Amino acid sequence: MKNKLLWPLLALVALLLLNLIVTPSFFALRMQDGHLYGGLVDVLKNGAPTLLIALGMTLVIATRGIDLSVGAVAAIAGAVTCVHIGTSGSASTAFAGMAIALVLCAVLGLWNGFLVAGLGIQPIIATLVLMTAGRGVAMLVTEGQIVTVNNTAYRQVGAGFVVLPVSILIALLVLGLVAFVTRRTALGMLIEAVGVNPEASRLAGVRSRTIIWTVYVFAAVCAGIAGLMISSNVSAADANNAGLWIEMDAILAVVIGGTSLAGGRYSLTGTLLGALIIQTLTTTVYTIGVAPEVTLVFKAIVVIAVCLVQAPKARAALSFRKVAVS
Amino acid sequence: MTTLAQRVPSRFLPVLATVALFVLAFGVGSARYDGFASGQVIANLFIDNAFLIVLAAGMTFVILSGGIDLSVGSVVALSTMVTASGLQAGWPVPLVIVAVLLTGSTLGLLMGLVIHKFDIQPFIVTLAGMFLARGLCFLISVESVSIKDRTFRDVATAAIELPGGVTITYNVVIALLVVAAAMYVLHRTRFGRTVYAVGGSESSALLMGLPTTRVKVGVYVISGLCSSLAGLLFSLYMLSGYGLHAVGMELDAIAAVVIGGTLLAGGVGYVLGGLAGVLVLGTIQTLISFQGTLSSWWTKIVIGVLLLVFIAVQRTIVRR
Amino acid sequence: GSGGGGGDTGSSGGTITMGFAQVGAESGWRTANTKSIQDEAKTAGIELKFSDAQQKQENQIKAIRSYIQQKVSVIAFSPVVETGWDTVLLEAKRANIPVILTDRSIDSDDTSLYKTFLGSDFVEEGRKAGDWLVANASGPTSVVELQGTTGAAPAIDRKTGFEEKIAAKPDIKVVASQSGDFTRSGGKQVMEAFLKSQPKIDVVYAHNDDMGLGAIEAIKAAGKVPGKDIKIITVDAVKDGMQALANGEINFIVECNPLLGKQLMDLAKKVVAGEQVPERVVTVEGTFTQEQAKAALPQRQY
Amino acid sequence: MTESPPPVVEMRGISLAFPGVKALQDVDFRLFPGEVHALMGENGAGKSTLIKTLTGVHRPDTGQVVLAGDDVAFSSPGEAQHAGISTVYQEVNLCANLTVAENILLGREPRRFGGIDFPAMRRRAAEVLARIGVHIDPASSLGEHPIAVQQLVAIARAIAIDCRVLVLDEPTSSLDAGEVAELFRIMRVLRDEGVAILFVSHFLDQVYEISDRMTVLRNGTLVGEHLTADVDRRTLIAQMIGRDLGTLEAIEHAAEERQAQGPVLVAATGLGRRGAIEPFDLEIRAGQVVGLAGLLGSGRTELARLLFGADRADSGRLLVDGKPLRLRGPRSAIAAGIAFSSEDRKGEGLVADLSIRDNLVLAMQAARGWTRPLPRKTKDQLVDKYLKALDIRPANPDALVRTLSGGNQQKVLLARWLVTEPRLLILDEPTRGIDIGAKAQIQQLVTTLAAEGTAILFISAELEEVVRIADRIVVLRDRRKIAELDGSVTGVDEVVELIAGGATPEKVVS
Ligand SMILES: Nc1ncnc2c1ncn2[C@@H]1O[C@H](COP(=O)(O)OP(=O)(O)OP(=O)(O)O)[C@@H](O)[C@H]1O
Ligand SMILES: Nc1ncnc2c1ncn2[C@@H]1O[C@H](COP(=O)(O)OP(=O)(O)OP(=O)(O)O)[C@@H](O)[C@H]1O
Ligand SMILES: [Mg+2]
Ligand SMILES: [Mg+2]
Repeated sequence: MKNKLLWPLLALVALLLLNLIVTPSFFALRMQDGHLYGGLVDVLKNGAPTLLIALGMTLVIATRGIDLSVGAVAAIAGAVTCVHIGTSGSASTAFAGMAIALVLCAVLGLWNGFLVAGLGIQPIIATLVLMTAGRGVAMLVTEGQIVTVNNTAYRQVGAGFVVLPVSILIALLVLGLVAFVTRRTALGMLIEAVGVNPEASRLAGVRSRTIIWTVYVFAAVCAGIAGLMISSNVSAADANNAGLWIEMDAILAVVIGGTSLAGGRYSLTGTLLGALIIQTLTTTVYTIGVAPEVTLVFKAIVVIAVCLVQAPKARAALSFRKVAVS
Repeated sequence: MTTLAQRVPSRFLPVLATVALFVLAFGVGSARYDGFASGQVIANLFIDNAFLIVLAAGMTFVILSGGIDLSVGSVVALSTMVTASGLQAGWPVPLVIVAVLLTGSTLGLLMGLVIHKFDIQPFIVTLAGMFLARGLCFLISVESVSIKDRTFRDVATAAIELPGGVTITYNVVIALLVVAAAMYVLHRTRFGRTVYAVGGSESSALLMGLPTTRVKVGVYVISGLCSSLAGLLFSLYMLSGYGLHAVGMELDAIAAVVIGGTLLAGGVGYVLGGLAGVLVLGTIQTLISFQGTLSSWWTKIVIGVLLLVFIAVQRTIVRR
Repeated sequence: GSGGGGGDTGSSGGTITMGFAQVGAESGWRTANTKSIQDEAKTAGIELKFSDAQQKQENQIKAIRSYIQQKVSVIAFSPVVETGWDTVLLEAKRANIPVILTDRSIDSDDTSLYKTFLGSDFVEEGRKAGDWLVANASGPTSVVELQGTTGAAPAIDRKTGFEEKIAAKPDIKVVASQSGDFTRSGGKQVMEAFLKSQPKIDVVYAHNDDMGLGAIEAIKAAGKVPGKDIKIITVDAVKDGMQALANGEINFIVECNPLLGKQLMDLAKKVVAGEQVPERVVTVEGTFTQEQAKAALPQRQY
Repeated sequence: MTESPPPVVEMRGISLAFPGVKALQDVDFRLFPGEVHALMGENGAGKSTLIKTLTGVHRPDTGQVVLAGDDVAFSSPGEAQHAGISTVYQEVNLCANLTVAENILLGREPRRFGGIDFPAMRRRAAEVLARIGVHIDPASSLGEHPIAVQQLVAIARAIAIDCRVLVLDEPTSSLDAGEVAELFRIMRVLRDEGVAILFVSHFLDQVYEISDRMTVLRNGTLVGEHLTADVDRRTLIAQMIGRDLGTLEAIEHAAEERQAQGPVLVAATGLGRRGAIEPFDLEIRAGQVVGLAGLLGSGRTELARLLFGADRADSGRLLVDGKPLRLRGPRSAIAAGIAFSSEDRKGEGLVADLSIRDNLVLAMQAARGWTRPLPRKTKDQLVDKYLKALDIRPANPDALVRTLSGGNQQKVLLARWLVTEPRLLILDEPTRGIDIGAKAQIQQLVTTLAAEGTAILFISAELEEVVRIADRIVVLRDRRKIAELDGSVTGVDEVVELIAGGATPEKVVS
């Protein structure tokens, strides 16, 4: 397992080095107004929402599912909170708004879980419903406008700093929490069992439905927190664009991290690396000045390169060595 | 005979359920809106979705084999771009068509080879393919390019009269031919049956001595070919090439296929299901535009709700 | 009410039915545009069939086709892209339904496909932004550009117009240009990266207010003062942008007016009545400096 | 089959290592035309691996494969098949989503006008199936059939082509006597036509009945090659396990002692499910072993699944400890102390991508819920205990179950349920693919468990086993319970007669 993560890690390092070569100051860190400031910090800060969503997605994918609705859920969370805050500047209003939003997200997760585990609808279609309708709901909440707020407490979630960006601290906290919960309880093993062989798990008495329900709720709550970060980062809720296509980034992060879309074994650390790789890639495009019209080609090449170095078969073919048996 | 009667429905149930729902939705539309119950509305459903029908047919192959192809929307865009800029540069129409179809199939072939030879998940490879194809569009031109070629325009605007005053376009004919061809290949040829086998269990198919490599790569070539053909139809439909055409169309295609009862895990499903799925999505849109009073957000919500109603009802019918 | 419909007016007797195919609701600007059209239709007594194309041209075409099917009296729409409208507009022409373009024209040799075009000129907006910079820049000036969605018409045209004007002054250089997808987060992320990779930034030119607002956040986070250390030019003049302009965080905004409703309804009535209308109706649009913004802000509707 | 013809297959110095396991070390193997050659060895000895090396699934690290005088290195099973090697692999490797006919003929379908000729295909499939005495609808989907039927379909696929080498890896593990006889008849016909047949089975009776020669593997090494007539069972077993143990005695004495039985634990009255099994009555007492006998498709598995709640009953009721129990699914059954080890270990039993440890504790952990994980130490103790008790190899708790040999997988599945210490243990073909040593152990285990008060429902295609172990034998035919016999006084013949015979009056002995 550890060995498997070596390659994504190398890919990440290579990308960062590319930045260093083009922009020598990329790794430079300085303290400014009591917090760290620099290119790496930006990668962490901006990567936090993708990371969070990818964490939720990892568990969903481990059960053989997929959740396309996370982007819409993120938009709803931001919209609800900003509309609740309105013109208020008070911290308590902000917290109340966020609490309402997250509870709502949990409900949306329950809904996805109901469609998948209750009605037995294929996850991709089940969550497509919320992906479409959810964005409509977010726009309904904001009436199609970008709702701007001016609330210092709310700003902290996405743009605040406690030396490091608050957003990455939150994301890492959630990562730690999930890692702890899935390893220290039997949840991780049961999720994998359900993902690898649902029928065998059912006959072994595993509560597959509850587990599926749990992961969708978790994914939705993660998406909610990510939505708060996205909206808080610019102090505004943009129902239409917040979290647009982030589900694709999140799935990509999970897959780059070595988790198979066919379900089963998953790696949270892999997902962390995957999310960082994706964010670094985006930042790289901006920093090294790739022209917008070639951005996509550049991304395509990097993604394939990252995958090729990871694939044992490709490495074997490239180095003309027989696959080593250790 | 009774066994036949019992078996056929259970296998075709998802497709039949989708078709039944489509008919039902159409009935509701006719009852509610003036002018809905006309042959032309049905014909328009085909005219407006011909490219999606072709995409869904190609996607069916990939999904049946247990894979997924996210690149199709971008390949459609790339095809429109190649068509438009080729024609603008004065290439003859047949050359343009060949170039487009070759581009699509080659991309499919490359993706298939990478997926198979290096054992990388289809999701990533085709996502990279999606980036690449759209990126290539922008490399050709960031602006949209009009198609002014006479032949193209004539074909695009030609109307084929059907009995009852209903007209369709050549696109529809091509799309239906593609569906027929896809059905033939999937159900009547060794390749097609092997697609099902690989989707059912790849390791078993391998141990059964079936040519899994050919199939696993082949489905992506077919999907690439279908995407570029869909791109040609799209060029005819839009008479323009543009890098932002068909954004997110891969999701529509996947959704149509899955709504039609095909299992994303592979091995189970029919091309006709994909066709029915496209018609369902099209009907939802038609219903909404006939309603004509929905705000942007209610449009999204209603699309979601109608989608839910369709799949939930279909699910209950299939489960019995 | 309208003066009496043409012979081809739809089934609903005397009243005019308009089919309007909107692009989507991708920005606050668009939402304001939609709202204006819906409100004015009500005021003018025109029955409005509205559809949202979710940013997809093919959906717009489908909607137009369904309007033809429903025999509306007039069709209006904002084409996202210039190209690709001939087929469906030909169908409308065959069905004798007049067409009005709003917001943007189409690229067709056959001008008989539509009656008139009502809307702004994106290239002109870029030129206005360029003019202001040329007039206000002194010495070598490094500009960073926040582009709209790659390939989108406003992005291409606002870039073109701007470049056309600043070419006059070799001192002014666009040192970096990147797409921020017309969104605040996009603008902020790109600006953050620019602030680290560019040694000197004097001016930000953003293709819309939202990206400019995002850039302001990034500039503040870098410990600089937006509007002073780094000057900001944007396009649109939505309310949040005007507020920032009034606050001195933005230096100049080129207006792009979404409130086309009233003009559109007037044109529609004329077209349906068979009256002659000009082929091109330009919307009245201005520019705002910080002082003008302070004055105009209280009356802004969107 | 004597000296004259050269071997059709010759494997020389084959070695193959998997991470952590040397599966084959310098193995030589010869297969002659016109012989049935048994490949013998304990679970995990390397039989299946040797076969897969022959057919191009694995590439050997060293050594060469010679087919009819030519060096070959197949890179896929397809190539081997083209070269005339037809194989039935150990686990059923067919596509459940296709029809029976397609599974038999895929890759060589009859064609007409360039397309597949389905009517002709169904006809051909029906013919091939008829050859081995199976009469099912070739157009039915494979997944509808029980594992034994699937095994027969796999055999049908293998004999549907003209081949010069036929490889059968434990083809008989789920079959009952009738099917085995049919298979052997076909094998003899093919052998007489000059086909070389490689046969793997843990049933010594079958091996002695059909094979001409045998090769014995132990721990991945070759330990002997004999004419079947030259070795007796004792020597063979000694060679396979590497020790001379009283294994045979153990088997023969497995079920001598019968204990006094406890109170009625589970009682079903009128329990049934339409299309699966007709309503039946059944009582199982604590400490009692109830055997289920019946032909393929007689409904044994269905009966077991109803008791476990894997399928919902649509009539009748179930009493546990005299109290009615509504089974809403396996969970409620497990909560009531019922365990069910499925015959389909690949599909319904194991979680192939998880480790031995996780598979072992899965049922127990599921019963506790995810919030109460088994402490690491308890887990390790349990795993340790059962790895030893059932002699699971490799004894590495972290090995993925997918990489285990068939027999060892079966042991893991059994262990999973033993861990839960059930009150009623339903064993559907628990000895499928298990070698004789382990089989004796398992039978011993069943007796011991019964002696300790566990009720056991025992299903096996091997009638002798059922008769030997069971206190009572329930006989099923055509999805109906037709008789209940006293196990201690019943012989195999009597049961066979009941199973096969016409209308036998219901007779119940308690
Ligand atoms: N893919 C694999 N990865 C790792 N180890 C493997 C793999 N396949 C087989 N092995 C190991 O190779 C050894 C031989 O296994 P094999 O399946 O050949 O045994 P077998 O003789 O067929 O046993 P059985 O009678 O139980 O089927 C076992 O120890 C098994 O764990
Ligand atoms: N003679 C037969 N040969 C092959 N399959 C049969 C035969 N008769 C019935 N079947 C199939 O057997 C299935 C019922 O199997 P069931 O699981 O009840 O059998 P079983 O008694 O448990 O046998 P096994 O223990 O081998 O699984 C049905 O799907 C039916 O199609
Ligand atoms: Mg084996
Ligand atoms: Mg059975």
